[in-house]
Amino acid sequence: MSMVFDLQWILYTGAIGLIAIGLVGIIWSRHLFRIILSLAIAEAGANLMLVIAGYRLHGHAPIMVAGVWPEQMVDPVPQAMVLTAIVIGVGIQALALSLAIRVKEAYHSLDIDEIRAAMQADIDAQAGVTGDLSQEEPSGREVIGPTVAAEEGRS
Amino acid sequence: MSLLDALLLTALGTLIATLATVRTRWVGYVASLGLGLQLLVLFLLAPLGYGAPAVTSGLAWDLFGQPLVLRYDAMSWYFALITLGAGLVSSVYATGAWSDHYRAAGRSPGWLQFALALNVFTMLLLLASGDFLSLFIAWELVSWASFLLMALAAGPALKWSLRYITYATAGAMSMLAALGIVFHLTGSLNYADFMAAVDQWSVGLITLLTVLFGAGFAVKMGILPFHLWQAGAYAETPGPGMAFLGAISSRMGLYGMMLVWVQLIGLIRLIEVHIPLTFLSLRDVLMWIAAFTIILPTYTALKQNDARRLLAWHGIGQGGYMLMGILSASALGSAGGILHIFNYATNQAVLLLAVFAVVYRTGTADLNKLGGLFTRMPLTFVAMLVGIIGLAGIPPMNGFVSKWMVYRSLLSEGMPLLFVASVIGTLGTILSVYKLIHNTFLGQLRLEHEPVQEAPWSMVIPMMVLALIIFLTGFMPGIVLDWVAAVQAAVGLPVLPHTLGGVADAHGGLDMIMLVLVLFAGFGVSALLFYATGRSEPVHQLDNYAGGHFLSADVRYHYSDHFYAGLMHRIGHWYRGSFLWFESVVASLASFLAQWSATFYRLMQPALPMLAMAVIVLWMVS
Amino acid sequence: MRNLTSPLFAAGLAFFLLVVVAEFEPGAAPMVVGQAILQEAPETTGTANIVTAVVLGYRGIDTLGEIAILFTASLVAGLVLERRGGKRQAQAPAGNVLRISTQLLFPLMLVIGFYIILHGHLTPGGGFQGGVILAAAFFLPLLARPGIQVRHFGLAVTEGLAGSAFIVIGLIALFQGGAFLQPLFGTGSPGQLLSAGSLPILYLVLGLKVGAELAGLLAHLVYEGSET
Amino acid sequence: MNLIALVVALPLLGAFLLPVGARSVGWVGRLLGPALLLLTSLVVIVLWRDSGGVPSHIELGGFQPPLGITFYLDQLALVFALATSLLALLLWPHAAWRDARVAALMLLMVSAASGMALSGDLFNLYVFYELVSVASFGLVAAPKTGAALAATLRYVIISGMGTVMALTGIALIYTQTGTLNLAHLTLLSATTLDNTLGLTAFVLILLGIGVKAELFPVNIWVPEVYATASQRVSALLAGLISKLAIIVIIRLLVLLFPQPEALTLLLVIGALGVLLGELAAWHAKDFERMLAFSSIGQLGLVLMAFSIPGQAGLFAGLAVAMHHLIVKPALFVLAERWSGGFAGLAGAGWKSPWAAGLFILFALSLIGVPPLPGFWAKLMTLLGLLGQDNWIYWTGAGIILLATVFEANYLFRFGLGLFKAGSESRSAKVPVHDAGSLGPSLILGAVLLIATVMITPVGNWLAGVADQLADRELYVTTVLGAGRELP
Repeated sequence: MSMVFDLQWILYTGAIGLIAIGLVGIIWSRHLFRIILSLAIAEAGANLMLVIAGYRLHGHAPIMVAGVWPEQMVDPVPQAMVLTAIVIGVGIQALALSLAIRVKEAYHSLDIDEIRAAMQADIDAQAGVTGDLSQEEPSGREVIGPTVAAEEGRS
Repeated sequence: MSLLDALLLTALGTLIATLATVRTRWVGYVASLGLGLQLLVLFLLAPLGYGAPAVTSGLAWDLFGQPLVLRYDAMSWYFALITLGAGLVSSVYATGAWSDHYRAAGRSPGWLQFALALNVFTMLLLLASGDFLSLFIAWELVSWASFLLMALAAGPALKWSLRYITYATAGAMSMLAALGIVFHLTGSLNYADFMAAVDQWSVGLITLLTVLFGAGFAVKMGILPFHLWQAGAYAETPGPGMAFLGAISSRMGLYGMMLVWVQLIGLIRLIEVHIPLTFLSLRDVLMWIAAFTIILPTYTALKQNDARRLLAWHGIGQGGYMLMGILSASALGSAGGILHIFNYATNQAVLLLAVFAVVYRTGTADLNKLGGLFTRMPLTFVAMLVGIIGLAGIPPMNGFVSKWMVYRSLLSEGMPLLFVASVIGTLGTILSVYKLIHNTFLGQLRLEHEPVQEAPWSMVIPMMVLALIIFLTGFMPGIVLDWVAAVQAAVGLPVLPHTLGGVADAHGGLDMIMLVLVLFAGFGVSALLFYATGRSEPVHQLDNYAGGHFLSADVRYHYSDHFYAGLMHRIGHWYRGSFLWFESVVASLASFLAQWSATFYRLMQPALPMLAMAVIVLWMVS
Repeated sequence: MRNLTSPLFAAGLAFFLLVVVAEFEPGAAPMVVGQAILQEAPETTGTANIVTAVVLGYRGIDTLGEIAILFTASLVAGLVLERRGGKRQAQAPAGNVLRISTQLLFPLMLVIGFYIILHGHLTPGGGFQGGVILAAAFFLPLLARPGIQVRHFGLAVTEGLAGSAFIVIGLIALFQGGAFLQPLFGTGSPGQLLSAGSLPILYLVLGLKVGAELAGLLAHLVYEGSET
Repeated sequence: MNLIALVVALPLLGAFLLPVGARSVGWVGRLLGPALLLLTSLVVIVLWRDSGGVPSHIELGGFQPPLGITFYLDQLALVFALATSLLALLLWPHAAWRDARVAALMLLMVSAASGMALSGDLFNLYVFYELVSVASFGLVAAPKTGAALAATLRYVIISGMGTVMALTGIALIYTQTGTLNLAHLTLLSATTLDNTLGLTAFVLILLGIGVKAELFPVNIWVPEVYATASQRVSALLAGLISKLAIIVIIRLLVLLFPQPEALTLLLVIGALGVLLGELAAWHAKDFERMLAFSSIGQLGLVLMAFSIPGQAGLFAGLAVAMHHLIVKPALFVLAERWSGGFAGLAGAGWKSPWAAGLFILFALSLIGVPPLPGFWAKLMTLLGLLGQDNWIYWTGAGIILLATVFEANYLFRFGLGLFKAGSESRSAKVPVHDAGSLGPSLILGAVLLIATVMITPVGNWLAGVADQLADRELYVTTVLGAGRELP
């Protein structure tokens, strides 16, 4: 590992840092809106990483003008990719936000844990089963087969 | 096309014909006819039973470079004979009056016949398997075919068959593991390659393969500790189906053991394997397992109050005798074990058919609700009497021969403790079969059974045929011993010298013809004395008194509840249900893990995937 | 659970970051395909802006997928947010400053948007950037007069037809014996407004589609999403 | 061969036009989608016949491979493109007949799924993957109940994280190689990706795309989404989309990441998926979630099969995957009428014997009962795993065997429960299957039985597909040509 702190190195660290911040935010937050924002930050980090991949120190924009040779330009491919990635990210965020709006209406909460609990209860009720983790009805019973009546099966 | 092809194709044809007629009334005749045809073809193959070289099927084909071989040798023929015999008898029994009864109860006799034919077909296929792959395929087919037969009755049978299939799948997976290991080691699944390689393998490997294959077969046999499914699952199977399953289905496990342990690995290798820290060899351990399989289920049978369950539990114990005999590796003992397969099948079949004849007439198999039927169903009584004499191992029936051979070999091979264990088992057998016949046929007839009549002919004839076979093969065991000797030769066991009357041995053989003649001479003398003195006088069973009171028909004096109360007072507290406890421990543990997994999916945040990723990457980088 | 895993995870991630960064060679990443495209693109596509050549030419199918994603997102947002019946509450209009400056800005933004779209093959910019500006232009009136009715059908027609035009142009190339999405109409002379064959047309439909979709998305979020 | 682009383009065109067209002409919305799917299936079949099984490639936009995007058409890609169209046709959701937007989402998903099967470009794969994701969000949210929306939201968040990871992985690869074309990457991988960084990129892509493939740590969305979405959508996601994601992962693995550690990673993740999935399925008390967990387990099995080194592993993995591709959608279709808890379904089998029979057939094949195809797939997997001289692989085999016991138990607890005599009042409410609701299952069941009978030709064909998949040289020479000078 080289200890040269050149620009490239710092940029990569920054991009990965953004990803890390975003991912930690997704985990740490319980508030839905913060989670979605953290997702946006993480996506920004990933996009940054992509665009750095094509960057050259002192490079020129990849546009043909007089006096700039292709050898001096930066890589155009990551730029095209990052354009795509950004648009995809926007789409997903818009989707998440519109879902969040409706979920808030359905469960009157933006706390992801409360939403999850309410959702599980909904699913269980719809399937007509009692809570999956009920302590009153241990699931171990009758899983192998019948429990044999005391006098007939003992050996 | 060889005769073996003809046999398998006939079986397949029977299956298809049964399926085609499954909703009609003559499905039973179709099935019986088909099974009869199969038996006929098997008789054409009879030279196999006397040691002719193995017959290979032309149906073999390649799957992914692995040839599937089908072939019959003496052992296959012997087992196939019992299978087809039991199948035919059950099918005939299920055809006549019984099927009307069954249909009236809202069930479909057609599906029962189909399930029977399917069982027979898959078993014939299993017996034909000539390599590990076809062995496993046929094994699974047999398992699921008997599952179908068990589940047919619906109701409580569903739960028991679920239990069975869980055990059976566990066993099959164990076999599959062994299969994979064999393939890894030899690069093929042929028996020949296996036998060529087995000599170089280490003791640990031999033990592993013995146990993995054995566990699969042991589940089917109901060998301890895999026996818990069997009694209930069999008892809930519809009548003739249970007779078939009880007579032969479990023995497919024994076939597998003989094939893998005896023929392929060789008992010598098992004897060479010493279990560390003990003075036992692997073979000894297996024999002790067999001994406990004799004792525990037999004494469990003693406590049953349902005739079907009593016989089913009992059947588990009898498997132990066969296994013990075969594992003794001597000519006499192994012949006894192999012979007992035949004898037991006939005994168990006739007993179950008799029990279901009683059920047919009275509607119950509860031993506390029967009694005194001797006067109403004398032929059924005779059939059952023959069966229990055979099962208990008393001359002149065939059960005596095989048990005598096993005992004698245990003694002569120097295994007195095992001998004691099996004698204890036999004691339990005698006690429990006595309970069966006493509570059913002897004693006082219940009022509601006054109008009961003898079972219909369609049911009596199969019983009588079986009873005759039991007596004949007891009188002249040499008939069967010929086949047994061929089996011994086929699997590489020492061959027993035998005569038509029994065992030829310089140090005291067995001549059943002589013995039976002497016995009957004794009977004749006693009868002569009995009738000549003229001291007896027949009386009505209510022309009697007890405790100073005259009896009337509405007073119950038939002693059946708490049978063997005195004995139970002594040994009752030894019944601990340890295996049930063990099973429930395993189930609870699995349940705990399952709950944990479900919770994982229910409660987990997206955090965990991230954490997992970080951990995985760290692990890989470092 | 969360309190336990978060610090653990953060530590794991930090370590991961260090390891990854330590693996990097100092200096720039290799420029393999990019260099080849830089050399070749002006002749094969006739664009001065090489990024445009990549977006519409070399990676045209990516762009098609991308607008499909945007289209899907707006479709799903509409599906999720759509409310049957129920009138929306009228909201108070915005202040004078906003309303008047909106009216001033609207034509300007339209012009800028179309300029950026149409010069996408020459200068920085293109369909996406211009499309976003167009969307903003149509979105401004919504901010100024919140009660205004959005004509979703018009937007749907625009985005549907624009998207189809993109594919149809691609299919024309395919059925003329070329490959799907192959640029048509020659290259022209790079640097001219009318150059680069069909790429400016693609960028135009792209811009319209992106504009319509983003406007529709925003309108959905503003109206259908508002609490009642 | 260029016509294969129609498989992607036509459904996309249809999807763009549907929301507009359906408003003006009502029947367009109802018929356009299935008609397009029929057309694309025909295109694939014709092209497949013409190809004669030899792989080829097309250049989108007419740009030469390492520069432009290519589609790679080997048998695997074609069979999945075909399966996509056919399964979507078979499982065309009821909602799609009524709502043109749902139909459009289906078309979008089909288009992107075919693109995923065909694409030969790393970033293009990612784009199609995202399109599949977004379309599937819409499809699973379509019931619009609170639970469905909440489940979708959680699904979106997990997928979003996956996106970030996959994108980071792609960026890492690009920084090392400077190219995105898979064939070109294959050439460069030996020198540039055979290191820790390459492995990290693989892990990131694995976890990213693994969200759709229901891989162990990132599959927590599965049970809740399948329980709330419409069963046909669940069928498509569990049956088709998950397999496509796995195929993409495997293609990347074969071409780009020759590290043995990657295989071990697959094995471990797969084993955990099998174990947790099957255990949780054993615990489940309603049909949909049982199927969802079972699907997690089965995909773990697929992954374990693919972790076997060499062609044998690819063969086994493809076999397990194709088997599950047929069986799981059929089971989900059965769940349409038999939705909900086990208790409510007691005795349902008496009322719909055909449905019960189909369930038992599929259950037997899932467990791996010979001679059904599931047995051969499982056997190949086990022989492959036990064939490695490595304790991890042996442990994996043990886990599969153990899980099979659980599988047999829970599948037949359900199957036998169908024949439990329910009380009269309850069985009166038991839903009954009719020909319409059984149709897709019957067709898939017939396919399964045909495969059972023709197991040898099917197996040989699959082995050929696996050979093509394993052949890196073939991929490179097909796409880049032999001896061409590359940048």
